[in-house]
Amino acid sequence: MSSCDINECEGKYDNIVVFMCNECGQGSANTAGVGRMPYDPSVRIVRVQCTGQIGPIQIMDALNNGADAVSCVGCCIGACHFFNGNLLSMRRIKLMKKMFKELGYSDQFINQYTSRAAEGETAVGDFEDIVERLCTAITEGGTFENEC
Amino acid sequence: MVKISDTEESSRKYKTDEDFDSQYFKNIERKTNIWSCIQCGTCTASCESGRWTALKTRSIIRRLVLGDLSVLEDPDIWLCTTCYQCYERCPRDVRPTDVIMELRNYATKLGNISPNHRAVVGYLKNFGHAVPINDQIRKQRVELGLEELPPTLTKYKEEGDDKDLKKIEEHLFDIPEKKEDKEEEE
Amino acid sequence: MARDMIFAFFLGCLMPNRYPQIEKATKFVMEKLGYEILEMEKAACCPAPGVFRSFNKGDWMVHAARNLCIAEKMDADILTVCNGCFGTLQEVNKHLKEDENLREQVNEKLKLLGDYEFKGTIEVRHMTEVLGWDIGSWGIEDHIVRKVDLRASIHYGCHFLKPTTIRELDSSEKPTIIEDFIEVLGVEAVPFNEQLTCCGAGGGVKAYDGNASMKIFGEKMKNIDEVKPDIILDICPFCHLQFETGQDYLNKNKGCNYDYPVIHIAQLTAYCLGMDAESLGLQYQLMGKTFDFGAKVIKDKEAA
Amino acid sequence: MNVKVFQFNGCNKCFHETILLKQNDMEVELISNPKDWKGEKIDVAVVSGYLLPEDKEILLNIQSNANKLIAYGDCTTTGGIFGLANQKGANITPISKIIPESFKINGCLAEIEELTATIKGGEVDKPPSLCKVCKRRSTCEYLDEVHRQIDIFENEEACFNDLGFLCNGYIATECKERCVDYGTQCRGCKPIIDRSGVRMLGMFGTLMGNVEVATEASKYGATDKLADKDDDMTESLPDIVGNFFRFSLPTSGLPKGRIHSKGSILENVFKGRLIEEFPLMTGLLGGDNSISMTLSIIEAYEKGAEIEVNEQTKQYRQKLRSLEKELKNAIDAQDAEKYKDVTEKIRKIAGNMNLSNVFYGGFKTPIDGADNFDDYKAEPFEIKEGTYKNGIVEFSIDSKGVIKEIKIKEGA
Amino acid sequence: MKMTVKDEKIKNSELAEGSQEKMGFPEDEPRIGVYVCHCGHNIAGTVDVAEVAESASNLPNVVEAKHYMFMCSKPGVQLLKDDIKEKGVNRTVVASCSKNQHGRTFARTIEEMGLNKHLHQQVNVREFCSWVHKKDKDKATEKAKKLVEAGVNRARKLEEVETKKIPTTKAALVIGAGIAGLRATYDIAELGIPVYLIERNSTIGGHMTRLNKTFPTNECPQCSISPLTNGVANHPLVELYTNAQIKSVEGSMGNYEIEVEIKPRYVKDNCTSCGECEVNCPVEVPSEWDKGMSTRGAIYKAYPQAIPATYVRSKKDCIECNTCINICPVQAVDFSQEPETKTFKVGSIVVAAGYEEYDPTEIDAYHYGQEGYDDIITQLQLERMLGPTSMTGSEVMRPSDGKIPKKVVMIQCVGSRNEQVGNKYCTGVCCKFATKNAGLVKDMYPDADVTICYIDMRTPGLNFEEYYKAAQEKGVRYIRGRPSEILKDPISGDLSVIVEDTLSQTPLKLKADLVVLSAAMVPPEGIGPLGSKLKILRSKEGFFKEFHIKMNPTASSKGGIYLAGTIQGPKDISETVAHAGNAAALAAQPLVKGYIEKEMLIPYIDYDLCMDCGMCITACNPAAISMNEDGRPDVNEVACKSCGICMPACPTGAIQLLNFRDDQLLDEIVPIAGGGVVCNE
Repeated sequence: MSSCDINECEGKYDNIVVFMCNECGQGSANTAGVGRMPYDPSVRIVRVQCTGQIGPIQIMDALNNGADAVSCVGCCIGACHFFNGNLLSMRRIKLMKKMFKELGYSDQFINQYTSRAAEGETAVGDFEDIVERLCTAITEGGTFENEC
Repeated sequence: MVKISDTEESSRKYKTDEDFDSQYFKNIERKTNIWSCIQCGTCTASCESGRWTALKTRSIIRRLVLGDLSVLEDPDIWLCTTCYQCYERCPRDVRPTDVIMELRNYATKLGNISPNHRAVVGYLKNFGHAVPINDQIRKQRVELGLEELPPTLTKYKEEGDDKDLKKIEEHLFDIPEKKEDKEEEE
Repeated sequence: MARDMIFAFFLGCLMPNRYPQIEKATKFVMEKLGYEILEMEKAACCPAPGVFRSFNKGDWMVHAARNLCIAEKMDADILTVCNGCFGTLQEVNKHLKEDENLREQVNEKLKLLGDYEFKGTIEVRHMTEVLGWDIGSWGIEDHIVRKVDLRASIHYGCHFLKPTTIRELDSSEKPTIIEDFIEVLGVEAVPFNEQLTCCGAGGGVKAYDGNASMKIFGEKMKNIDEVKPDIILDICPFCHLQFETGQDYLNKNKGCNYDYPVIHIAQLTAYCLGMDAESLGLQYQLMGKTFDFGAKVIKDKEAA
Repeated sequence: MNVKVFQFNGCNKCFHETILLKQNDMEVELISNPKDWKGEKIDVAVVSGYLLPEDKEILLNIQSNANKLIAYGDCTTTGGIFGLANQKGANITPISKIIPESFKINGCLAEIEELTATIKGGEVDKPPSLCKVCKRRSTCEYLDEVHRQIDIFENEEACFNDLGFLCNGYIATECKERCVDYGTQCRGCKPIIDRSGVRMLGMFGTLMGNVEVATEASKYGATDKLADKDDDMTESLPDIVGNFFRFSLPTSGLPKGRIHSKGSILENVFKGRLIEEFPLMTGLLGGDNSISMTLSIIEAYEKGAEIEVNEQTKQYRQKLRSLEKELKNAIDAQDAEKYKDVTEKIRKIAGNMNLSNVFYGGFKTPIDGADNFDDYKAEPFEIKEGTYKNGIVEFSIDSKGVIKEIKIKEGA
Repeated sequence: MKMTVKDEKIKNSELAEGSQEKMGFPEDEPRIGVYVCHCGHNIAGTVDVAEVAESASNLPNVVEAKHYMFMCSKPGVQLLKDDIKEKGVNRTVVASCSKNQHGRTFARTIEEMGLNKHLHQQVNVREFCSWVHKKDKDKATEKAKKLVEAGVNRARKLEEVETKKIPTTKAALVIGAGIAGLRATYDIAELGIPVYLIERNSTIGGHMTRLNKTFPTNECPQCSISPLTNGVANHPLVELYTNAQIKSVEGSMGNYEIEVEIKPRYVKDNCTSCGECEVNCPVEVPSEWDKGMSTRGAIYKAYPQAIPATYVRSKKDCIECNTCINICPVQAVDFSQEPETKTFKVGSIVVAAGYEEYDPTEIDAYHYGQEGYDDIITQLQLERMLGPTSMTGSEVMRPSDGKIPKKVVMIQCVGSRNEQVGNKYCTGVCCKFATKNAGLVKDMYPDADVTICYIDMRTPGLNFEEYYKAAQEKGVRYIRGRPSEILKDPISGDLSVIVEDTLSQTPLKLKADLVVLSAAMVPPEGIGPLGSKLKILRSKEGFFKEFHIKMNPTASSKGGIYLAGTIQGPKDISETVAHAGNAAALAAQPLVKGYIEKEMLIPYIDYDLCMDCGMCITACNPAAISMNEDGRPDVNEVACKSCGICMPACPTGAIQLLNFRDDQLLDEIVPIAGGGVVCNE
């Protein structure tokens, strides 16, 4: 992960949509809140039942409506509360990453993460990483603009 | 980076992190996984050589994991007969044989290699064979009704065509001299 | 897939340069069995897995690939009678076939050695494998000229079977390929303690520390001596060397007096397929000079 | 009732298909370049071929003169196969971007019956979805590996998707071409839903649900960043854009591609596609020359990759070539009967006008009335990296079989 | 490991009370009330609540937009109530803390006011906004606005979701009558619930009855288990079926229907177990129960104390000489018995199929089971020698020559922690029972050398370290090292174990009269078919997978099916018993209560779009979707766990989860994503 100075792409993004599953995802974000762990205000959380519920449709919707980056945050691998939702979601996102590369976009606009309800820092870690990746993407190939 | 041999260092009672370079062997033998070794000793127990010599496969792996660079100068690593018995039985699939041979590569890079082995390399470069032919065998071959010289590079050299040999000598198995100051390596 | 019934015969170092009798025997056997044997011009050392791989794995592969390429040009599978050569060539061949990047790197360096490019069109076979699996005890029957009643201690050596994940030939703990084969020749396999351990020569140990090598070998001989076989049967010139010089060394320095003839499977088979005893070249070997095969013959088609 | 058919850009297969309208009692005129058409009142205007922003005013002109405007064929309605050029930054526009309201007839090639019905203004009954009429049955087990057309399977019962081949039949209606009947997966030229490609992506992603679990500790402790770890299964599904969005890239809601490349629209369409999809695509957009174009590509590759072709196949291909000439004549003569008759003949051999049955090394399915299938059967083949050329095309593919460079001779 | 369901019939939907009317979109025009909570300074300190409320008031359908100090307080809640009563608010959006914290509070409130509780939308502007963006007040406020707008958009399209009560069948089925199965059976039955207990073998008690002693107290397992076995066998509410196997399972949580095939014993119940038949039976085969350490007849009883005491005839061994028929004093033997099939209706199923000892034959270096290596046995076989009912009269004897061994070597981690045989996991029990048996042997033969070769000694928990210490004091020799091989001297025939004592770095060659392999616990034979009949998932190790590794270790992937004991993973007896107890409690809950409450938050299928491809069925882990008679997918609303994984799986988007429909999510996303045109048709 080529790290980049956050400030240099400051202002180039303001909406990051994060789908967080009802179990560990929401849990960790809440824990992070309770622990007052600051992260980038551009991160907006959407509650879903399970990351396995998020498909390309939702992700494209978000991007088409102006999101700068989209991520799914689910339970740790092997601890999905619905068995393999996070894995299914991961496969779809792998495919979409591939598709984006084929279209000449950075594959860092969409990502899949996991977190632990009890550990806020995992969620914050994810958010920081999302921003970091987004910045790399922006510095490399510009923001995600939907020119269609 | 650590001084490999330093009497004053090694005479200390306990070792500290400075004595180890945990990153040094990070990429040793991609296929193996020394990091998952559980030190069960199956390798040493399987080791024919180890029963007669100081070679202790398990402890070598251990030292690699720790990043103890003294292992690079340890003569024991040259006592493995590569019989693969440990490789066969390791419950964690560490493949010690491959690791040791890779480790020897590391050592060779530093020039830690015995004169005998240098000689063997010399033979390869001169005759294309680790064991060159001699007059007695030439005689024997003729008696057995074989060609006096096998049609390998030996023959071609004899006939004055040593292009291939030259190329091999030039491009392969360049064994560095033993460096006194390891600092410059890596 | 390369042509059938044709082999590029990879000599290696020890066989042609120390034990030509094995070379002769091999050619004899393979031709008897209807194979065509081609010489590999300009072949060189395999190079030995224990030593050269230990020095520089990359160059080891390149040099081995060079040999493989020679055979590829001849469009024939490689035949070897040496565990070391088998080990190197088979392993490198397998790795290069599977790993594209590796192949590219190696090919890159191969160019420096002349007009070579590894394509991965051939296989590497050990003579024992061919005898044991392709011909098999069932297939050898009709070719047998004489059977010999011998008690043989079999030494498999290491690199023929191991690592099993790469060789995929036979179990490394209880192999039977040789036992099954020689049974038909009338030879009885006598198991001995720690039969499958190393002879102590490999991995550059013989060159590096003769003493250690001899210690390991001494144990081996002790175990063999317990069961008092007629011969020691091996399948590798390097083990052959170890058993020959080793016994000699123990007799001279450790006050033993072993005199077990050391026979390579090629020699044994050759004799049973009708090769005359002289050509087996026992007279050139250090051990069992006086050993008389003839005495052991139980069935001789030619005589009959 | 007077009908005028306007051909804009791209292949003119749909355009020529409209010759068949002459069979009905309506005066039909085919106008091959609308630019020179000076407006006059017409009852029905049929538009075919793909559109570019610069076509806007002509189109508006047509609309203003026509009582009824019908977009005929995928190229016009969704950008069609040419729309793939948008991946390379082209700007192919679906008609809805210019004229929101218009009759749309999907399909590649689109069905003349539908068109006739729409012109007549009668009630067009919606065809059933393909899977309902497909003879293959789906069980939908998770896949162990993804397959590509190159490894042809004998299996005639199981659904392509279950076998590991991507088939867009789920989101398509039945059509005249029925590629699935000729051992070719449906690419969904007649979608029943919007953004069908994106949906299929979700579906196939689920089908590939067996994910190797490999967690990785990171500086955030428990967080695993697995998504961008490459794994073989994902890699084994190359060219997602080309296979999921074959006919609908401009309307799929995907962003326009950023791989800007010079080169003609046609070349941009082909770049990045897979070698095994190549014949089908040329079959689709080759226009009058589709047959010769397809065959020349196939033969170029066969020659280079040493795929041997037996006599029977050669004969059939020869036959096809001659049929193509006949077709050309029929078109020049604007002879509906002849046209119909020739196309029937072509369908008999090539399966359909997309030539689904034609493949490297032979044909995919038996040609009825033809002798032993084994004489001209297409076999699975390995991809051979390299550059291939003959008179008409020159293209180079990489080890995965993705077309990297391609040149197509003008006029072809 | 993934199973799909093809043929599950939907039973519960008909059973369910309550009607569909209150499902789906309410007709009335949405009148949304927005309430922003200050939460003291927690929110108001960072977010300009007034501004947020202000911006919300301008959104369509919003009739009320207020901000208040503490929404969760009584007056706060009262605000809601009043507006619902007076202003006719019929959707509420509260922007305060997390759903888990007070979402329910407000949901309950509007429920009191006669609205469906799913019409409340909770927006979290505290944990997700104010608390984490203290630094940047403006941005925080902006974000809060967007979150609220999203909430409002969502509220506009919210659907009512009915909570149904599904009556349950008051009976339970327990599969497997080992210690786990017995424990579960007894616990459930004691709650007054009828239990059907199904056992594959002819006797109950499982592995525990085979054991000689149990650690750490060395007490007699027979003594500790027999109260339970008898208790179960004689319990009025328990129906016990031995020689029985599951044939098919249908239905879902609360109401299952199971077909069981019961194989005949060929001996009637009037058997007095006098044993005459076995004594006179000409057949002699190794006893499975005794792990081949003794033999039995074709008609036999596994062991003297076996329950049921009735003898059993093994058809495959019997030569039909009819001796037993003639000799039986009470004419109990009856070859004419036929297998019968029974059907049970139950509410919950407990799976306690137990484990199997790993078969070490595949580890060549140890030569187990090979010719001439008779003196290499497994721990269970040793137990069968030491056991009170053993053939050897509780003596340890070498199988080869019956001599008492002077040197016993035990090898740990045989089949555990070994990637070569594909078992990565540590069984976790072997260290303990090896220690136990080593100690016992040492007690019996003080002058015998007993050695345990281990990789790591794992004796965690109360009393076990002491137990380990005790063994050491008895003189058991512990060597840290995994033996590489077992050698057999071809001349003397002696066995020797090659191992490195890693702690002193010395390779050892230990002579051994008897070698005992501590073999791993592996999933029992037939677990695969059982799993696919029950439609529950398996872990990659092959055991049945628990619902959640930490929070729900006894529930399976499917509602109403619970796992007890080693079928979920290796355990020792005490763990097993505890595990089984928990499974029993969970299984009993809905049965005691008499019904299941289930929110019908389930996916709906648009059959016009549906292609019947069955992808949703594959994706559905709890196997809640299945093909109905006319080959179309059907959702079993009781089994459904509302995860929504089926949604993206559908190629046509025909299946949509209530309140998470694509368009609902879209509306929610739009403001969050910053708005902008959707650029698809």
